[in-house]
Amino acid sequence: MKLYDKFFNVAKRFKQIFTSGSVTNSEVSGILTAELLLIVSIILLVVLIRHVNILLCGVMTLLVAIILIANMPLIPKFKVEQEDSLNKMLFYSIITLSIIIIFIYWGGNFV
Amino acid sequence: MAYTQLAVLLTSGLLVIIGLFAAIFIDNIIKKVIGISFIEEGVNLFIIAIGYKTGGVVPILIPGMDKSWFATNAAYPLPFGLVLSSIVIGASSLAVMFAIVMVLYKKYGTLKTSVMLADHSHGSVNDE
Amino acid sequence: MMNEWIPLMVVIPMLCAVIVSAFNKWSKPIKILVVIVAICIPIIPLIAQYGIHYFGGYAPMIDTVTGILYHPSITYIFNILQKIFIFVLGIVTFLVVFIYVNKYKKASGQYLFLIFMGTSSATALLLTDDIFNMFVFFEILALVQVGIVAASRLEGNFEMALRYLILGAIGSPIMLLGIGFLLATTGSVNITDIVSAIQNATISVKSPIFLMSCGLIFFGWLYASGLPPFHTIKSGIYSKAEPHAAALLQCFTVISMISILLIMYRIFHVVEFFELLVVIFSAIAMILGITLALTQTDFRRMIGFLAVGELGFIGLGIGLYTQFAITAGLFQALNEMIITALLFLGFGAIVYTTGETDTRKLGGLLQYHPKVGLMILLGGLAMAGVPPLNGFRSKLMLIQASLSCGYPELSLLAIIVSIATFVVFVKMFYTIFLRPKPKELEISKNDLPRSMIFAMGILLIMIVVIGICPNIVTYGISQYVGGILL
Amino acid sequence: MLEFILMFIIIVSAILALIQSDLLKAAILTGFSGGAIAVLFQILLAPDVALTQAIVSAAIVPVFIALAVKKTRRDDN
Repeated sequence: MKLYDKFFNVAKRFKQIFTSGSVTNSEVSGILTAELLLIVSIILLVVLIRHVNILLCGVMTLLVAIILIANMPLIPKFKVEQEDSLNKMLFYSIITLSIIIIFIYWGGNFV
Repeated sequence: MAYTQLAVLLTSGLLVIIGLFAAIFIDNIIKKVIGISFIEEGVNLFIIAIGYKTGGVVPILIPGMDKSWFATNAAYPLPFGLVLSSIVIGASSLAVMFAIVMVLYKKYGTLKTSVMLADHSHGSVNDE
Repeated sequence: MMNEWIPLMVVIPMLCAVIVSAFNKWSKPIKILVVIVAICIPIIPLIAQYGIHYFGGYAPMIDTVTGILYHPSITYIFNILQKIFIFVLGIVTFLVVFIYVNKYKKASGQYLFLIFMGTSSATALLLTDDIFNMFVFFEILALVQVGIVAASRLEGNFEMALRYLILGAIGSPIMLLGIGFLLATTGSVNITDIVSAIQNATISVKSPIFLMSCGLIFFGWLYASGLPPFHTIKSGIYSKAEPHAAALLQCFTVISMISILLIMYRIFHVVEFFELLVVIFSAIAMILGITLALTQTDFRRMIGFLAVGELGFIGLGIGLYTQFAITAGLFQALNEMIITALLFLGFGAIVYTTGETDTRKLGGLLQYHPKVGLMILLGGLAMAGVPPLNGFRSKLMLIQASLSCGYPELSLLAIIVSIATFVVFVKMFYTIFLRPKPKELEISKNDLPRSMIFAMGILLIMIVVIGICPNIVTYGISQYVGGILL
Repeated sequence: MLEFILMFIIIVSAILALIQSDLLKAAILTGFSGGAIAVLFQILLAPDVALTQAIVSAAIVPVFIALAVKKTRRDDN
């Protein structure tokens, strides 16, 4: 029952952090859907690794699934990173720039 | 003076890096904008350096010049045209930025980015 | 042969913008002029012939030594893809201008200047075959978007505009740096010349400078199209613009996304992993956009994130790089422009009547505005991909394309994200229209302007017509893709 | 030799502008950097760009900054 409780704590945690009013049914359903969608879609993205190596894909999928489910109320943690603050946006954009450059530079040279 | 082009390229790279550093790590919004102007200037300098030719001449054809000599010795003029429009665009976006900064200063009374441009959405919900 | 209609598509809105801002005082003549020009904008691409325009009349010339064709002037290419997209952009511009003129007694010349300047530069982005020209209009478009956001009188609009401007002031010099690298390797800014230089192997595909320019221009494209990491700011500027302007802003975003992406494809598809990069970023945009849309309480922000998520579908289709997949992606882009414009206008009507954007404080609006409710419902169903509306057609094509490319994961992802879109939409519709009206909610203005209903009706007709016979669009796009890109 | 001195001025005044606590001084130093770039453009065989750069970067941009500083505050916090 621990996992089940964890799952339904998502909405409670979300409410504590972000809102002050009462939490309605539709909001809870939205947050739960978001949680499930995030887990499922990230795992689906990881499955794309099978085009590189099937064994690696299996290991990675299991690993990512375990990590995601163990940290279950993902949405509060996730939403803190997606704020409207300029500093966070700048940080992520520069990180992305460096990842792209590294990826294309090395990837283009070594294949 | 064969190292001129290389040195200019290095300078432009340094300017871009200084500007990026300022834009990311300095909290004061006006200095952030100054840093952004350095990025733009660095990129302009880089593009001008592409067109440079060691020992070349200015790409303006003066009457009486030998055309084939001119074609081999003149600098490449296309980047110069690009930089002209790029300078003007950069200056205009800088002007817009300062205008908005002045408006926002009236509202917040500070130039700190971490106050001015932080996420205000939760605060407004709690205040109501 | 020269084709004089092609520059007119860019020049007419730009000229109108300048005139309108110069003669700001005379409100009435400006309104008439603006409506006439707005009617002209969608008509010109319909009557213009396909062709190429060389500015200044400098036709391409052949180098007698090497035998390579050079384009000395800025070149605009007008083909069926450009025709379709400029037409739809023109329709949306017309509707937005029409709503604006009806809504406000005194027309603001500066605001209309921004709208027309944006339309003009989006058109130029579609037409241009010159990478620096693309950059200039991309910058103008960014400034125009900032101006439109700053001109709205919503709470927090200046903060959002400044954030967008600062991020843009980092993104666009980086893109210019990429263009500079490309110029350094090829010595040209004309895309056709660059592509032929790559095909003739005069520049090495694996040279670090070329790869670097690919990465830098890709980053600029991410900024222009609002894919991650720029998804929060993009949805932010949608939510801080006035609703009818937001409808236009998302059109600009979609157009700059597809036009820059097609240009990048023509140049960089030889780079390893380029397609993979596009697909990965699109998939992340889909996931993040829909996930964040599910957790929002402000419905404008919700639509903003939904629009970003839909952008991911476009990138997914184009990233798979087969003729069918690119057709599907471009078709999805067209549908998204229409559907999201409808949704923004519809929710603009709700803001107009209630002055409230928080879904927790809304409810029971169906009995007050059944027409708006019905149109929003149909628009949302189209966005989620319900047959026979147009979103269904393009999403079906996308799923088929990813299956036939050997990526069933991506088609699964597309289906799941479509379902989540449907959930967002049902949730929003329930909280705004169906559940009992909260006592505190006041409906201040009960009569909606006719122009809003009219605009939504026209967009709805387009949705249904494209949904019933998609061939009018897809056939032409497929021909274009087969002829130009592959 | 002049170009190397100019490059040195560009970099040093850019760094100095960013570590200045008085924003008005920062504006002047930005103008220094922009003017040096303009002269460098002249050396790099682009006289037309140098003219534009001299006007925009050495005069207009510092004036913008100074105006913004005058309307807001002069110290760095």
